[in-house]
Amino acid sequence: MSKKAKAPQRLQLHVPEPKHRPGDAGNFDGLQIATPGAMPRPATDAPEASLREFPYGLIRVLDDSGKAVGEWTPALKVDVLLKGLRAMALTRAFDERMQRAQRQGKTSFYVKSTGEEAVSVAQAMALDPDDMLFPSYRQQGLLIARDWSILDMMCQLFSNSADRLKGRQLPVMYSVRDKNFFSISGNLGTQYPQAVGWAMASAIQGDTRIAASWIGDGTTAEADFHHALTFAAVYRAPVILNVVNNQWAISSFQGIAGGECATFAARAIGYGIPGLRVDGNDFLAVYAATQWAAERARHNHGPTLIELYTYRAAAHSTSDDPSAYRPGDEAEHWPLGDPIARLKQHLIALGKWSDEQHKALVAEVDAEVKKALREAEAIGTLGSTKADPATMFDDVFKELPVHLQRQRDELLGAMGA
Amino acid sequence: MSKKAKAPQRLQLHVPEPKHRPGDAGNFDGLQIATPGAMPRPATDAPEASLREFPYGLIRVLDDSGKAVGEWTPALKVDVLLKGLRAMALTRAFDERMQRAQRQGKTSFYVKSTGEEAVSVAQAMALDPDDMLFPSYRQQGLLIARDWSILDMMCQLFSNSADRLKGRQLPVMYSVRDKNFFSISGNLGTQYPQAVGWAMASAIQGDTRIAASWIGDGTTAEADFHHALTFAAVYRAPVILNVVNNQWAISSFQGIAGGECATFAARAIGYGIPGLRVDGNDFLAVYAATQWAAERARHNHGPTLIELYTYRAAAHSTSDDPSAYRPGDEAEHWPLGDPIARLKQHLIALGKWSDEQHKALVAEVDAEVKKALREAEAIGTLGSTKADPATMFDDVFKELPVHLQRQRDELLGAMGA
Amino acid sequence: MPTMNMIQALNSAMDVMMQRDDKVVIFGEDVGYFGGVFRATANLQKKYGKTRVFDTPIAEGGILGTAIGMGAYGLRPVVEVQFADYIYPAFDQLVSEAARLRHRSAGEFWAPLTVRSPCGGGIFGGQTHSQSPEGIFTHVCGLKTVMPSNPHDAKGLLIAAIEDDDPVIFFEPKRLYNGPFDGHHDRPLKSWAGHPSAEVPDGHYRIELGKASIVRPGQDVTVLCYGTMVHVCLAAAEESGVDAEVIDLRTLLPVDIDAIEASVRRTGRCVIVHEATRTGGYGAELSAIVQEHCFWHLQAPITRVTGWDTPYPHALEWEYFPGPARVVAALKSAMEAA
Amino acid sequence: MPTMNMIQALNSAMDVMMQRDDKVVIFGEDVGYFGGVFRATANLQKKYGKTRVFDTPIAEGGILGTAIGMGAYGLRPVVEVQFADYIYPAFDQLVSEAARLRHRSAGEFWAPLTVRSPCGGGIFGGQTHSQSPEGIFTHVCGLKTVMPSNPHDAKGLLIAAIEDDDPVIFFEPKRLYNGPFDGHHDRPLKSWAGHPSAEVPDGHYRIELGKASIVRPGQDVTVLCYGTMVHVCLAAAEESGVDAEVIDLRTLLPVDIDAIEASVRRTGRCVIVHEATRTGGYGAELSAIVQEHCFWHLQAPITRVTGWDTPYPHALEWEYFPGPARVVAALKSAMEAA
Ligand SMILES: Cc1ncc(C[n+]2csc(CCOP(=O)(O)OP(=O)(O)O)c2C)c(N)n1
Ligand SMILES: Cc1ncc(C[n+]2csc(CCOP(=O)(O)OP(=O)(O)O)c2C)c(N)n1
Ligand SMILES: [Mg+2]
Ligand SMILES: [Mg+2]
Repeated sequence: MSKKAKAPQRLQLHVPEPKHRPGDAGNFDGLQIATPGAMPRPATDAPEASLREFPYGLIRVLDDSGKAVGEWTPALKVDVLLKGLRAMALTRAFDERMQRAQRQGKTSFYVKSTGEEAVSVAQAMALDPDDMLFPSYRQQGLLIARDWSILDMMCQLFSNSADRLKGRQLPVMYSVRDKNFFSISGNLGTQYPQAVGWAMASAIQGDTRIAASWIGDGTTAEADFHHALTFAAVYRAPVILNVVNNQWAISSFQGIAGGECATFAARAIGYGIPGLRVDGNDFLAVYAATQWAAERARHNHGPTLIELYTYRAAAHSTSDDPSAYRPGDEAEHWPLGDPIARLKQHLIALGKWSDEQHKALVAEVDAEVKKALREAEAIGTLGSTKADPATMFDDVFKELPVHLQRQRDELLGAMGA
Repeated sequence: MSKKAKAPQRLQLHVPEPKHRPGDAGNFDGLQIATPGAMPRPATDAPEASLREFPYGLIRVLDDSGKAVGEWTPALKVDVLLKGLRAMALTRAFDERMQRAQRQGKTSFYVKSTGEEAVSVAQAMALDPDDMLFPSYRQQGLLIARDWSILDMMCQLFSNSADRLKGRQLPVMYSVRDKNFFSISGNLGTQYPQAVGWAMASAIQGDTRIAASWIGDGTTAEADFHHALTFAAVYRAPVILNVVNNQWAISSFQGIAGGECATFAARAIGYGIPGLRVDGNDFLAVYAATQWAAERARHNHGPTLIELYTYRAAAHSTSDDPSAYRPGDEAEHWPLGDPIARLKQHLIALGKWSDEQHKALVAEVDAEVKKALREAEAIGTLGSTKADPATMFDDVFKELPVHLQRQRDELLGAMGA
Repeated sequence: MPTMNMIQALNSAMDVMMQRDDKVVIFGEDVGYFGGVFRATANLQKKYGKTRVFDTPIAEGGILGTAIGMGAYGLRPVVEVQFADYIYPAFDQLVSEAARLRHRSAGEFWAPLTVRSPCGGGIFGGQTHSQSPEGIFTHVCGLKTVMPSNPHDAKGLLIAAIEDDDPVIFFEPKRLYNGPFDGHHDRPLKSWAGHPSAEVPDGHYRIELGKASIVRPGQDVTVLCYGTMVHVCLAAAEESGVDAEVIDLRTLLPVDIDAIEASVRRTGRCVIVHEATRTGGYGAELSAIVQEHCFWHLQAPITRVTGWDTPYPHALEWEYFPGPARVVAALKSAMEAA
Repeated sequence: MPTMNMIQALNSAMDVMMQRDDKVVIFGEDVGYFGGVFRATANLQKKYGKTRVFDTPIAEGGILGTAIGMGAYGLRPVVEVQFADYIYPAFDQLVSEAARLRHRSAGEFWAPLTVRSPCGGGIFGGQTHSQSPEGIFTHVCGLKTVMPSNPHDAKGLLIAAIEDDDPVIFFEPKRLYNGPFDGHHDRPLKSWAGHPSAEVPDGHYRIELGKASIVRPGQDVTVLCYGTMVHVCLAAAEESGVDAEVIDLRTLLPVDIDAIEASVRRTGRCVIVHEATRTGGYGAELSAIVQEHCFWHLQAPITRVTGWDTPYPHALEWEYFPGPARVVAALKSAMEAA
């Protein structure tokens, strides 16, 4: 036991720290970004053992000039691209107005998805409308891409009398069964194994619908992540498990979640499922990777983990001020650019779009948001109208048990008094 | 979206199933077993990225003739090997007698480690005595290799008046602070992040002691596994995380834990930590791999995950009958043999041991067990003597609060009456 | 009518439901090929196939998480948590998700699942195979909590639980699996054979959730209990000579307030018995309810007879277990108070 | 003496303890560089370094698991769970491990950790930023549970919790961080400035765990409360005209039984107030205790004023919150009963 010979070294704790903090200039020098078009596109039934390099690469389609290059280029008609562009622009306009609405006290809370619009919009479009979505709070783009009513979303945000969730949920915690959009939970990660369970059920019943779920980079550390991957792998569940790596979890950079040790896509390797790492600000790449994973799932080849590499350009939520923990201009230096600008550039490069058309689109979606906002405000904003308090006792159980009847009566008595 | 063209395929759930069930003959044909000596031994500061093939290999040192071959051969003196042999034989003798004691009602429960003795014994020996161990219920060999009193262990098993745990714990759930052996929990996996925390504390304090923990293949599915790996990776904790893959988790074969999707060592890749896969029935290989991981940890290169590939030759516990779910003779066909027989063969091949000496050793350790058993029985077996009931209220808190004082008085009153 | 022990009755309930409804699926650790460590799901995989009855990875949180997703899809998962002591890793999925899904989605989604889990001590299981954590779950709105005390109720309640559209935690007192147990651990083991509650119809029947059963009518003291303690209380009633009315609550949430009220108003005295630790246990809620609803009828303080506020100690389990002697003492002191 | 709000007082407690004892370490989500989403750990990383104050992965179970290991090593971890609603993923480590380690190892190992977690509603946090889960933890033997109601107590109790060798769950009513709150949500916000309990010594002092504080002496009804509800109850006492004795329990487990007994025996009436859901809440235990110890002194039923048995609803939070009107009604009805 020769190790005794040397004087033992003192141990020390390594605590990861981002390269730049407030006061520093935003800077991503040294970040290795793969060349667009460089990654091969394997067959969707390729065995996992042949895919173990993918988590360390980055699937990119759009190059710096806006050209789509390489094997991953999806065969998309221009109207699909235009629909995607519009949905992303609408999402952004919605986010802007709703953040303002929060500042004005019309709602208590809001979460923007600025810079991450390609993730939800391209993924929603690459899936079938009857595939089931288990989102986190930052995928409002899924609903918008599925053409859900933004008025309805606003009523939830304003907790007004038309709020389909009857004022029960924190703003942004939508639930839209009509669009196969699962009820969002405030507890991080819980939807991940639920999506796997839903997909298992679909397989048990010999159905054809698959499921998809989204969590953030920070949330990968939760138990639910491990449970979801384990169950999905063991039963080959037809599910797409997405990790939106937007570099931050409130004030913690992705290194605190282990992002400096390995990519999040690499987590998949240990479970024997394919892990794809994708330029999350590249609409085409996100679409193509999602389509690949969906096809794999639909043919009983099981789950895929997709890491969507992107950047949270705005604050975590309206309760947060990122200038306290990261350089104020960091977003501007993000090397993968802005997803809307990049798709716009691509369409212009294709000769199917122009700056003028884009300006008009931005004005149009903003007008759409404003119109819905006026309607929503007419119904009510936080506190001005709301669900009947007695409804609070409904849906705790399917039927109202005696003790809740009595409590409801107590409340109504107290309110009457 | 050409996928719509084809008729969608019906989904189906994959449920893993072992190749053989009761009624079949034990058979491991088709199991790929690596050649001894084939794996290279990297430097202990090798970067993780250079180690990603190790989880798919199998580190083996002893070949079929008992020769030690290859780079992983540890430089061990014969007396170390003999100590290992003795500790394994003592562990096995202890297990046999304690199982019999359970059958005779001297204790309520017992768990054997038959076939897995090399895991605990070699690992205990490769670590320093002041390294901290966070075991599961199947590593009694750790205590035996650290020369702990088997009489003391028996008193715990018999919950008698000398039981250091005062009759509080299920038999086998030892706790021996004197030997840096952490209190065993009945809840699977909980010790794993605790070991990481202990190691982090050691690093925070600039100490030199490292930690090690053990769980089974089945337990890798628990949340604690994921938490432990995540925290260990992020903070580069000086810890060795062992997975004892003995092929079974009660009645579930390792495929139910995901063992058919990837090796358990491969889980490490996704966290960016090295994963070694080791012939768990090869004393030398287990020793060498543990020594490698310990050296890595001691030099602040962080954690290692070690999968110890072995076979649970006996029942899960005295409450279990494996003939209900696996071929009765499966253990005999296990291709990696028996750890004691293999070390014995090695020592004989070295010319340092003989069949006669071995027979004498077996008789000697059995006599040692019998002697301790007589002493333990003289102190008491389950129910014949035990801790004073009033002590039940101690150690819930450091000091006895009023409500527990009152409850103790109530008990004493009831017992007096 | 066939005689069944509790395991057979539970197995029969699941068998009946699997047969009637192809949305019922069963999974958990060791429940598939092997049929469960207590054999409650024996033969079901053989009968209904691997995709409806299967083993899972050892991850209670994953079992519950996937069950919720399956429930949202439209299945009726019946999952086993091998011991109630191992339900804690699934706590977040149970409390934050299963219990709240219907409410937070305003009825759009729900989780009609049943969680079966053996609870209670008296089998030398030590602190992690003996707990009765029902008091934690009765505090969580949106969960129903059930604990049967005999084979007949076990089957009828389990069928009702599986058919229920809300999540139900179904605790099975493992000490009762093979026979009734009145706490006299030093006497010979009894089996269910010959016990009237062991006559269990083969087919489908339900026992409505939320309804208690008066297992011994009496005039002097109301005894509120459930699970194993029902048998202990019955024995104590006989041994004490007190004419106790023993109520087996069966469902803890929603609890049968009317039955409790009616009895205590009549007797004016109340003893509450459970095996779980005392402080903050379900007995506290029962005590509070009785006191709120029957204050003017009470002639003596309500007493709780419970496990102590310590982990369940292996070798000292009979000192921990609230056996008949302690219940007798409580009955007598309730009668003496004035 | 400096005036501190509750966040400053908590920060000061940690600062004092970090200074005194190099075994104290602080970690949790966002607590390091940023200083916590409520700023309770602001500046501590800067002052004591990254290896004593650091951010963690988002895994409450991992935070508690590692904290227990650190405790076993000999450190005193003070961990933050960002909201009490997110403590459930750590439930198994808390209940099966931290709470039982000392007992199961017969004193060989223990986990001297403090879990700080903001609880309670009134900030439009919706169902997952508003819960008060103390009633779940008071049922778990081996855990101490604390909830302060003002800056002075918060600092003294947190120091006592950190110095305590048992695991302590330290709930911080987030609605009180910046000012006292009596439930009149329609009135202007108050700050702690000028409040007598906001005078907080800079240095080290302890408030013994397990000791209640009589915040308003009175003759007619005993009001048992803690956290935000202390202020609501004080307001209600004034508004009702009832001469209520308001007891701030401060530590829920172990609870100050003597203080409770002495008061209720004197007043003969008792109202229990908490924000958590009613059924199986800590109020049930208080009710049971009072009834057991003071039965012969009670002149009216004990009443509970609590949150309803529903999730905490975002837009209806003031209908959910047990505000002064409901407490006033309970005080009056306690006085009218006879
Ligand atoms: C179980 C749980 N723990 C903590 C929180 C508090 N919390 C809300 S969002 C968040 C950060 C999540 O980061 P990430 O997963 O990266 O998602 P992002 O916000 O970047 O989209 C935290 C810690 C929570 N909601 N649930
Ligand atoms: C949290 C938890 N869930 C379930 C159990 C019941 N249980 C005890 S041992 C065991 C199997 C463990 O298998 P494995 O991890 O492979 O270890 P081995 O017994 O093979 O050494 C199970 C399911 C438990 N003790 N704790
Ligand atoms: Mg993020
Ligand atoms: Mg195993």
